[in-house]
Amino acid sequence: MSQDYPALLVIVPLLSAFIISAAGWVNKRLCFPLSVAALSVSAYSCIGLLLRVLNEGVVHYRLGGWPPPWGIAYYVDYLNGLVLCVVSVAALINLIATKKSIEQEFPEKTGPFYTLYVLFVTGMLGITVTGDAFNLYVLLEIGSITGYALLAMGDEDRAPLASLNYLYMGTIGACFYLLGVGYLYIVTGSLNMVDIAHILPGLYQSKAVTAAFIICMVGVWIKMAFFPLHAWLPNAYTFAPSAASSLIAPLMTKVMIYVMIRLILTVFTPAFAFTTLAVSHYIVWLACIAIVMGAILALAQHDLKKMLTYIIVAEVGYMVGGAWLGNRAGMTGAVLHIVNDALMTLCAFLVVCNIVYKVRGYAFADLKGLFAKMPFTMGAFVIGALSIIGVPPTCGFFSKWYLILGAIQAHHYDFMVALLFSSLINVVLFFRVFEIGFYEPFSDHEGHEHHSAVMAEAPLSMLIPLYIVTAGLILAGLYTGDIVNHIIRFVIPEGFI
Amino acid sequence: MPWQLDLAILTLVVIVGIGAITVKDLLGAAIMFGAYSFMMCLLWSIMGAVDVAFTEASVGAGVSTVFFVAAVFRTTRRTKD
Amino acid sequence: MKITGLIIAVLAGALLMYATVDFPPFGDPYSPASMHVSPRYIEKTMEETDVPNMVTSVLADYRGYDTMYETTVIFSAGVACFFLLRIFRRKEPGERLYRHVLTGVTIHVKKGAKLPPSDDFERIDTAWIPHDLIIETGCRLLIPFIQLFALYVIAHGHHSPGGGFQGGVMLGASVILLAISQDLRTAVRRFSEKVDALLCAMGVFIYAGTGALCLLLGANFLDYSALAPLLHTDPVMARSHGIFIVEIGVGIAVMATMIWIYCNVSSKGEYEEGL
Amino acid sequence: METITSIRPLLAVLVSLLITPLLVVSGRKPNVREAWTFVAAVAKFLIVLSMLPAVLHGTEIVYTVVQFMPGAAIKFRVDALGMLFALVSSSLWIITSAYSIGYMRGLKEHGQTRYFCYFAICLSATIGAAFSANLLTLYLFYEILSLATYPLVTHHQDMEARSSGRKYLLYVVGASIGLVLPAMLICYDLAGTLEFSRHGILAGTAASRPMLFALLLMFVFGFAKAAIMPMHSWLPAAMVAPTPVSALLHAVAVVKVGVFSIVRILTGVFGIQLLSFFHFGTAVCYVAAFTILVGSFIALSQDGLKRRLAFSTISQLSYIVLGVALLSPKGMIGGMLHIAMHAFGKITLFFCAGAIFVATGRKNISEMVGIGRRMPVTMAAFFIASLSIIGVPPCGGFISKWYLALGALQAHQIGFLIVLLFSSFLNACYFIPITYTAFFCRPEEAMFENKVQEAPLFCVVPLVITAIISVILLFYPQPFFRLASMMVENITGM
Amino acid sequence: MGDLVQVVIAKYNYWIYITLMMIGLYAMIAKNNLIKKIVGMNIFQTAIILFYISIGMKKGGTLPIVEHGHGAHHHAVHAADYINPLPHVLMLTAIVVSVATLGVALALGVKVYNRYNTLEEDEILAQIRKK
Repeated sequence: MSQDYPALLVIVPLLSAFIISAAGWVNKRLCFPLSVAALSVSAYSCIGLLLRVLNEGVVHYRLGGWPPPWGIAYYVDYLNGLVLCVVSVAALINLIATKKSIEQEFPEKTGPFYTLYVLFVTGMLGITVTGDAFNLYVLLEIGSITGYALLAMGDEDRAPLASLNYLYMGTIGACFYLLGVGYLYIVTGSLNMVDIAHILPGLYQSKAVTAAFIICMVGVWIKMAFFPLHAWLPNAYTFAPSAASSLIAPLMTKVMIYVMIRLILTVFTPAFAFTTLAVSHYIVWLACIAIVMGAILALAQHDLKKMLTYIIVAEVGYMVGGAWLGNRAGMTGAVLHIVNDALMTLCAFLVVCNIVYKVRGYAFADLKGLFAKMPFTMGAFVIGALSIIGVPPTCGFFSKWYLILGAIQAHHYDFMVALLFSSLINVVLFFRVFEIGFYEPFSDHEGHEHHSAVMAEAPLSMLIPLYIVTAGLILAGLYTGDIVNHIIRFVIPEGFI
Repeated sequence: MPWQLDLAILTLVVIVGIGAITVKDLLGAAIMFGAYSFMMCLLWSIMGAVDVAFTEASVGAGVSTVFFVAAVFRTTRRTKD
Repeated sequence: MKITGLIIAVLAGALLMYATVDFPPFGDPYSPASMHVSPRYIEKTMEETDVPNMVTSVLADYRGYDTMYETTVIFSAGVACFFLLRIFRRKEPGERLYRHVLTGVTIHVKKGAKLPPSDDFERIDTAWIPHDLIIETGCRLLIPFIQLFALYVIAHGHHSPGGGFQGGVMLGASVILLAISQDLRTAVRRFSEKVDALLCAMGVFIYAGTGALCLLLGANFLDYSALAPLLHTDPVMARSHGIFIVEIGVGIAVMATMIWIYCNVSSKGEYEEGL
Repeated sequence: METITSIRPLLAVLVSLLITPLLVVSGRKPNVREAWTFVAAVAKFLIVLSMLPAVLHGTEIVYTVVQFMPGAAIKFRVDALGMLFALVSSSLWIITSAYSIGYMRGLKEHGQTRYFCYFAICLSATIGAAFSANLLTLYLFYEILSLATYPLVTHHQDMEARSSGRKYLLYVVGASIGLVLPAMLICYDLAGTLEFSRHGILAGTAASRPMLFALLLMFVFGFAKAAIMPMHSWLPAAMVAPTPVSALLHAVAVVKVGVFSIVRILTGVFGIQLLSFFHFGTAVCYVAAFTILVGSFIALSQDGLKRRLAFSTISQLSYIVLGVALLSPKGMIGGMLHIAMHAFGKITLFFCAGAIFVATGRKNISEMVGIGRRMPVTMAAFFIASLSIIGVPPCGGFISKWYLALGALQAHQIGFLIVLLFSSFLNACYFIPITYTAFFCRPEEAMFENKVQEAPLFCVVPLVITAIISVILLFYPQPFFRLASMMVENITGM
Repeated sequence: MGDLVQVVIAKYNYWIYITLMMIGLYAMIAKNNLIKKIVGMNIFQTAIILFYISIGMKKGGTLPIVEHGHGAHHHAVHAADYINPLPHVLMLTAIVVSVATLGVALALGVKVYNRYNTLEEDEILAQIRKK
């Protein structure tokens, strides 16, 4: 059983997706438990897989029984073991947390919604677990297509157009990635990541490899909304249904960051990425711009959700910059931030989900007196905000710690300044929200303003998962040492200063 | 396969492709796109990729075009560019 | 906007052009791409999978895992279109339209009024829906042959070009042709939405289920040779049969999805009046 | 110096943190709630006290909660300085809780449960900072304190509170994230550890002089709670808070944590040798001296009682910094003692201000002519406390200032001696008139009709106690004196 | 002249695919009409498919189907005789992906049109701004 974890963690949600879509035609109420069951199995096997990796090292799995490079092989090491756990657990928690809001927003389309939900998670898991460059593209498309559909069903006015723009950009990104794989294939003749990595060193000087690298990077950056290519993200996530945005916002960008790191570390080996083409400095500067611009644009927003989306843009800058600092601390920070940022974003968007569920809006004007109205939700929001700001002992502090440390060791003080700047901006952003929730009187539908608003808290089924995530924020912070020493340390290849 | 024919079709493909995105009528664009796909299919069968050509003929030139036509029928033919 | 588009396009083009310098010349039989991985597919396909058509064997066996997800992509596209467009509310029109089949006369029936029960009348959505005997009959005659050929393509994918996708698309196209030549309502009456959706799910399920079956039989996922005991053949033939099974699954899934997408797009999800 | 491992430091931190859920639960029943507060306060004090003998015997109590990376952990170490500070704040919490009961109920404030909860959290953070064994832990509790104080400062939830809350955050959190965090990381990059050591973290590292000086400035101004000019202006603004908050937080906890952090930085991170070698101490002394004088001058011109106290606080805090930065043993003893002495004196003054406000609703000094006749006890306590701040017998303030002066002499810094004396004179100038007009004015000038009486007992008793303590501290400065001198011996190795 | 022709033939496919891709890319970025963008998107994807197929091409290679299929197991098969099937397989996937994307894109386009009664992006944005 346990040797099949790599297959199970993708296959179970995949198969159950078809069952769910069939069940949707028979009885809608079956969909939710089926999805929960599927994702639980998947999460269970992800964790089991990570434990196996911790015990035995890298895990290989041959699909169809064909040896690589002829068949498609899974290649699970510490990096994607960790990311797999984050993705599956986050998806499961979000699924449970948003049940009510889904029922509220899609009374009659729960069947297809859950199908697409599970398929999206399948795509994300597949991207993370696969060791085959082309397989990654196919799964990327699954994740994208389901994502477009999920995001498009929100605000009737804006969501479809935003999602369509996302589709254009996303397709360009995916096609660029595919093209890069083609360039690799034409010079190496292989599609298996590890195999390519073995063949490449002879070809570092080839223009085709350089071009392949650039194209792949651009494609991945489009998908992760790295600053100059971020235009699709804010609208797409803002106008999306809250359940969908709280699913996609934490996972999509992080998984793409993972893909970037995988490309750097495994496919085109650090020697090529950092030494042969010396572009890392420019990319770090780009990341600085991304961080600063993300923070400033977030400052200009007038509703909570959009503000958060721009914060995501800034966070992407964190991770790209950290990964491209080219030293151990920076890479550690980037990988650690994948985990932490997934948790933080999930927490923040679940809060938005609760607010929308109760208040039916996420503009700043709708947040008045919310501390009195939904104290527990806002309590979780405060923790999440502190984590995004980077206040110890929440996890956000420690990834920032490693990133800044990496910046100092690489003498990229510009990156350090950018990080600190965005932290300060985050303080302003979130305390502005707190002030609105804390000072401004809650005005009910009759327009009566009174401070002591009647407490109208979200149902427990939404609060408990939210608090699990919040606890996760603090625990991830307290156990940073273990995560780094037992997992991330092995992610980074030897010889990496 | 004589390379002249190959070249000729390749050039034709480019022409049809440009036509597909420049014609000022969406229905026309859809049909042009169908033609483009068909050219492609021809090209690939020349290059020996029979399966791909087959698929492109049925999917690209066939169903995709029908989808386009259906969508245009449901929306509008008018376009400014 | 146009300028930026032009600049970006030109820049990207320049980059790609620049890279082509290091490509092996077009059609070089000894390029790395042809030397490293693919020879095994070409040389071993007969003895390992007993499928002469390498494309089919690679598609459904060596890289069958990709193909499963490719089918899943189609499936998710179908679900996505349904999720995006389908409108369930039945808006009852003020008057219903019936056409007398033989004469083609269109009858407007006010709300509440009844029509004498007979087969001579068929419900239509809009008065403009054409009623062209030649086209209808022609397509009716054509469709069975299309479907027959599609089935052949699926079945004969091992030895000749074609396989699940092509056949499935053609099956779907035949139903779409019906919907175009008559109207959507007719097509949906033959091939109801629910059946469509279930088939769509079932097709992919057959594929993934076959893989899972191999998993249950102790082999790796999608390792058809594990099916040998069930099929009472040697592992190689088992692979061949396994390929055939999944091709059928692909065919069903693709057919159903094509119809599903068409129905939703062409009727804005109302399942009325179609193209 | 032997060390023992014990969980007591963690308990001392957690006890008031764990009480908060109980406070929330019993929010409906005020008496139960306040009972819990008292339980927590006493428990905390006892735990701290239980560690005193060990510390006095020269042992250090250490406890590592969680290790993040080599050299950076959440770790507690109870040494003399931390113990001194912990004793002060935990003992004063008991008194303040009593006082705040009287104050809050006297004014029928809203959101009292919230108030007490955040109060408890603040105390946890204060004790945590006092016992922190490394820079990371110190930073952690410093941040928690800053954020937990925000709801207290803005307790009234009106526009004024909002604006001053903003100012508070801007200065305190902004400075700590913008200056302390990078400085800490640079330290970690240089030294590879953040553990405070008696020679200083940076002692052995190959850091250039300008680099070190930049670090020093980042730290000194980064810990903006110490209100060293120009980072001071949050403190007067934060006086919108209810008086007990001002009393405990702005006379004891918050500002003292700032000063405490700076003392830690000077002694534990840089180390005496390094500072004296590069003459950094003198630089800090100049900043402190500037703050002392300017603060006192501004205080002279303030009419609002609490604002005058605030500026007095600003200048008094710099006494501590000055004393330690003199780098002479006596000066350091004086500085550390001043933490305690000033705490007792200043909290009494704030209590009096609050009591007056509760009883009469007046905030400005110009409106308090003749108040002494109506509230003799309060004003008597006020007088004693002001003597303590000025630094004349029979009050504890005398000892600390005496040692500060000696320290200045010992360091051959006559200029700073003059600064100290002159500023004491200024203190007298802005404190004595208040008491004078309060007692000695002609009856027809008195601004109070007969019905004005003393504030409720809950308000009066605490301020009497603190006043008495600040007198006692002159004659019995132990154990504070012992702790301070131990710490100095430990640092200087003399 | 002759060698020039050779060079042209050697790289012509690649150049053409790049041209097509750029046409598609330009259409996706610069065109204002949503459906036009979708057409551009498909051209873009097809161009990449053309690129892959060109990779697989072999001079003197025949269709990737083993001749006289069964009963010929002993008959040795030389890789050089057959066109490389792998790119074909990948591109079958890519074609299907592109039609799936096309379906979703068209569905979204129809949805947008239902709401705004136009497919011109600038007009839609103008309507949004008016609100």
